[in-house]
Amino acid sequence: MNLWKEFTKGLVAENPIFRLALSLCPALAVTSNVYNALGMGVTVLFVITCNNIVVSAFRNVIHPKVRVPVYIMSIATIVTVAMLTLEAYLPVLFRELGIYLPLVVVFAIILARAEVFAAKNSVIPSMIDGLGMGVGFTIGMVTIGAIREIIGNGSFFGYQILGSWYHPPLIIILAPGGFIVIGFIIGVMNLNEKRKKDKSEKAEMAAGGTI
Amino acid sequence: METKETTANIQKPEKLVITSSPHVHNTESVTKIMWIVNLTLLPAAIFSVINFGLPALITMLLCIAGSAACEAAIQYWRKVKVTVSDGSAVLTGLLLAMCLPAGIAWYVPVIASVAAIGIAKHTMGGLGHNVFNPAHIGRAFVMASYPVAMTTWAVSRIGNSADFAGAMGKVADFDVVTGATPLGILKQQGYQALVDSFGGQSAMYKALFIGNTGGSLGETSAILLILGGLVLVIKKYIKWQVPVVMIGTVALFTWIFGGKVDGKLVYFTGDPVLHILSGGLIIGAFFMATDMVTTPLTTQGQVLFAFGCGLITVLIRLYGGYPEGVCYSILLMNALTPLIDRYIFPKKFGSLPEPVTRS
Amino acid sequence: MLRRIKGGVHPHDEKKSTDDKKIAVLPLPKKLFVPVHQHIGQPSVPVVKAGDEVKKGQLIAESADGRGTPVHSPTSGKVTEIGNYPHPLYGKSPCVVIESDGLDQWQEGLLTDRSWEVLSAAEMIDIIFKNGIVGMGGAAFPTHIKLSPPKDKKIDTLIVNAAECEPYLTSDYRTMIEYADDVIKGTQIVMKILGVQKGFIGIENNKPKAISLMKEKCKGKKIEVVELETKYPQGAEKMMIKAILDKEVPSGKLPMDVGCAVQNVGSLKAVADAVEKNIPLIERVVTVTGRTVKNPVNVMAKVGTPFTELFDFCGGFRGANGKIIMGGPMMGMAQVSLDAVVVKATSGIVSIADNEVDLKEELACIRCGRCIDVCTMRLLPNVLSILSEKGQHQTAQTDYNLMDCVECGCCYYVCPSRRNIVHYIRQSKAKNAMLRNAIKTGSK
Amino acid sequence: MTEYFLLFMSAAIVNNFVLTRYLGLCIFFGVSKNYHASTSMGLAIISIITLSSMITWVIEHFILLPLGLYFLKTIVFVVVIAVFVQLLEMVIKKFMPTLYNVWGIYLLLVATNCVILGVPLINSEANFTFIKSTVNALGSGTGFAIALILFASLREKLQFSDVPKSLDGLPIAFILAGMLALAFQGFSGMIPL
Repeated sequence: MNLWKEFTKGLVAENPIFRLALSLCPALAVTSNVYNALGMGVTVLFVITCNNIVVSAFRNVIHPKVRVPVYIMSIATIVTVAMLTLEAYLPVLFRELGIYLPLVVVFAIILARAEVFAAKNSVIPSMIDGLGMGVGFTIGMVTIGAIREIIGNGSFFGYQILGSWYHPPLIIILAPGGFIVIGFIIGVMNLNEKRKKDKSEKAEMAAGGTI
Repeated sequence: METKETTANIQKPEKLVITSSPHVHNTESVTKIMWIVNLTLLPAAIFSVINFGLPALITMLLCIAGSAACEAAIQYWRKVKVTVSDGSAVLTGLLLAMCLPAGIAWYVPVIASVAAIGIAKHTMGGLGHNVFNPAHIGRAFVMASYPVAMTTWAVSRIGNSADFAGAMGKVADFDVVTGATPLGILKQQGYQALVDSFGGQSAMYKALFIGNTGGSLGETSAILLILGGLVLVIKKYIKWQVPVVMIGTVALFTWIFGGKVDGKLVYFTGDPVLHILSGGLIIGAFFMATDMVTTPLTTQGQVLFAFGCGLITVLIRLYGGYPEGVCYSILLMNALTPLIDRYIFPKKFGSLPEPVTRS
Repeated sequence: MLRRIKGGVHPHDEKKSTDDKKIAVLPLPKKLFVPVHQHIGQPSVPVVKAGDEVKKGQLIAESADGRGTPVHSPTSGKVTEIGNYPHPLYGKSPCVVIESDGLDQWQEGLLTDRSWEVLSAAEMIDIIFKNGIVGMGGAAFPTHIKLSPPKDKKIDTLIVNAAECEPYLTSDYRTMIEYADDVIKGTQIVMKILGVQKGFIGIENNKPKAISLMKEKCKGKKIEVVELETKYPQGAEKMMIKAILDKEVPSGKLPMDVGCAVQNVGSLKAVADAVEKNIPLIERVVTVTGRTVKNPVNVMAKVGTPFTELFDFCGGFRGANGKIIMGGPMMGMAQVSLDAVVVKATSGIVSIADNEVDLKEELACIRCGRCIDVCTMRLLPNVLSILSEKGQHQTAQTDYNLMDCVECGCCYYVCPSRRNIVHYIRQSKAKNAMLRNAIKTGSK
Repeated sequence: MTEYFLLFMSAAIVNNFVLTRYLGLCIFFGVSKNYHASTSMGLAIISIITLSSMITWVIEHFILLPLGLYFLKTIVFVVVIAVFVQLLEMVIKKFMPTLYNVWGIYLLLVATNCVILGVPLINSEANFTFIKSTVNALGSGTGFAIALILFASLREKLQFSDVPKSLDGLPIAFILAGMLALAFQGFSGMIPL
């Protein structure tokens, strides 16, 4: 099994936010600045990887009928650990993420990876899969966070990068702006994909023409 | 009877157009409708320039140019026919300008027009496909983005100068004196303060009716907007029920719930005239709630729509965080439009009386 | 009191150029191309062959299944061939080509002089069938079928459709003015056949002369003349019933389901001729008009006369033609060539000038709702057109009453986006019919 | 009474779950393609959210707090809700098969969802009384249902639109939600809580 492939599929091709449209709530709620987005991304990365390892390790022990409750228990435990850690070491971030932190438990992406991948694969690929998905999630979060923070606040990681000439439209960091920004990001991704497809189709047509 | 020796010798037409019936059409077209609506808005627009001076004109031009340019750019990029000349983008720009304060910083109208045309209209596929009123999306977009700039109102020149001619002389004056809108004063300081600021109730009504008060470009002159709206009603471009119901609803509910004595609600003591004449109600009722694309299809549906607009307007004006709610009320009812259309439609012919015979 | 329907449109009626013109008689054409397919349903079968001599009024084609109508020779002469020639409705269709001998000689046994009052209903229906009478308002539905309703349908009212709501056309109007007695007689005959006690003649108020004439002629005859507001499509059967009796024919049902029969003025004149004089339906009044026609006329034209002859009679054209339409401009059929011929359903031929033809680009629906306001069937035409555009023909039928559309064309007439909604609806209907056939044949 | 009414309206409209708090978006975007599905889903959400917030309140105040197990809140809530929904599903399947046919799949979809877990957590954070928790849950559920049904009807209308290819599907749904949220901004500040 190609581990590198398992890792990279989560980055773009099966990106949890833009492609699978899972875990949309945090993608909107905590991406009004890059810092929070990164914090949430890393938390999810941690949870998803740990959970994949746990599920995969016990996959032969768990009775299929009770698997979902067991997965939830496992996720909830890991999330609680992560929460207590954050509360102790990064209290500001903990407060900023607020209710969305315990809600990591019910992020569809985590349960989905456990069900789709970890329950059927051995520990190492499951871990890699979790890492890939987690990194993909984090990349997505940071992308959205960066775009929203730069446009909506003129800053990046809290540093004012655009001068005073720039009058940021506040709405981008509010709820409506969040929806619209994500919509356009996915739109641009679709456009890119279509271009690539058109190109390859054209190439194929050209190749077909010469034969 | 005589037999003709030869068959007909007329010149046969070289080409005939073949289409399926019908073969005749009246003279209406989308382009005509849009430009006529633009024209009916023109008196109020000109008045706002007289009232607020050159900054109003600049805001208006920025909005119109921004909308038209944005539409042209998107259509050029999408490789579809550029339809700026049909007047719908210009109308959006003009309506948008009517919702903005005069002399607002240049980037606000530009961003608003891009939001109106780029986000509200063309993401859905252009004219006829949009779900929300583009001009109002543009306004709500900048309202949330630049709350301070959007609530810094220019003060009427006519109201401050002794006479109309004096105001005309000041049109070219660039300085914008800022003040509050009647509804803003009402929200923050109460009814009595508002009446005092005009120096009496009848003076207030007169000022509101003619339009020499503060506010956004299209919020001021009730009379010119009503005249424009009447033209549309007479030309049957809009249905009279819509503005009547919307304004009536606002009047009714503000009369019932709008009155406060010593900070306590007393029923049936509100001032409906104030609420009708101030803010964007008139322009909203005649020009926005009647927008064909984003309102229900049937007359009954449109009446329901207008009632909802009136109700939400009153809710926001009396209890909401914003002094003015017409814009949001129309957007919210736009969102309800598909639901209204789903449940209110004409009953097909022959379904009213029970069939006389059953086979 | 003026009666009217809700909805509908009021196009400029354009009747001025012909409404005062007496019905002229067309010179006998040299060749007549008589289509054997002249009614809704299966084409009739020719009973003559090339080389046969025929007399005026002689049977030349017979109904194949008894449900169609026979066709008669419009003049005397020789059958030269039976071949495919342009038909105004069905493209190319089999025609009996008759070369006129110029004598215009009647077949023996016709031109009788009998009184309708002595004949029984069954006899009269048989006469009407044998003389090939169809609805002459445009639908060409065989009259004898319309006059023999199933036993369980009780018909109590006859409505004479004299609305002529289509713009340009004046053939019914002239028929009423010049053959008033025949029309009334036809009405009485049909009333007797159906056994009804009450007759109405619905005339739009842009024909005041016809109204006063008919009122005078109808005195003491159990026939009431009803004045209608001028409005299209009031001449549609269901609308006529709605306007006069305020009854709505349920969807998918026929006028007989609300106890009504509706007959066109021209058909009634033909009925009177057939019953009293035993004259088959071989000629009819045709309005030839339009802005490019030099001298617009009402003309008594024989079935099978090529349009070229008619336009020749009018002195030809002035200016460039855009469309030639058989029937009125709202529901008529645009013609491919001028070689098409007059059929029993040809109420008029209208030319539309080149600069009148509206070929503006179709835009997206802007949901203005005008089509809904004018739709007399109370449908949502714009939604139907969008569904058709998006290929959701089935949804249109199940959820939006596609099949109730009568294709009157009011929706297109008022559409500011110039969407040819009727065309979209026809496409949907055709697609659904194809699908039904596919299912039927598939299940067999 | 007014207090409860305001709380309800606040949860349902002013601080709408989806449009201002970004909760339940997966369902919001997932189910809203079909109008009828969205109405069923809306009803399912309202009932489950209310019942589960009642149960969790009881557990929190009678078990977790007295035993000092507050830090286990998340785990306990999740498990309790999951078990409860599972039970509810079984009961409905057994006794109301017709209802199950309409609702069944939605019940399971709802079981692990941020809306259902979010409301008890918000209640617990705000330290609401039992009645207030229930009202808040009812309001939140209603708000979610309103947004969902509105959104579904809007998306069905969009099927007739000529949306650019690259924006078709999820992107336009997001943009539409953004505009809907923009419209809901009009209610902001209406009920100061």
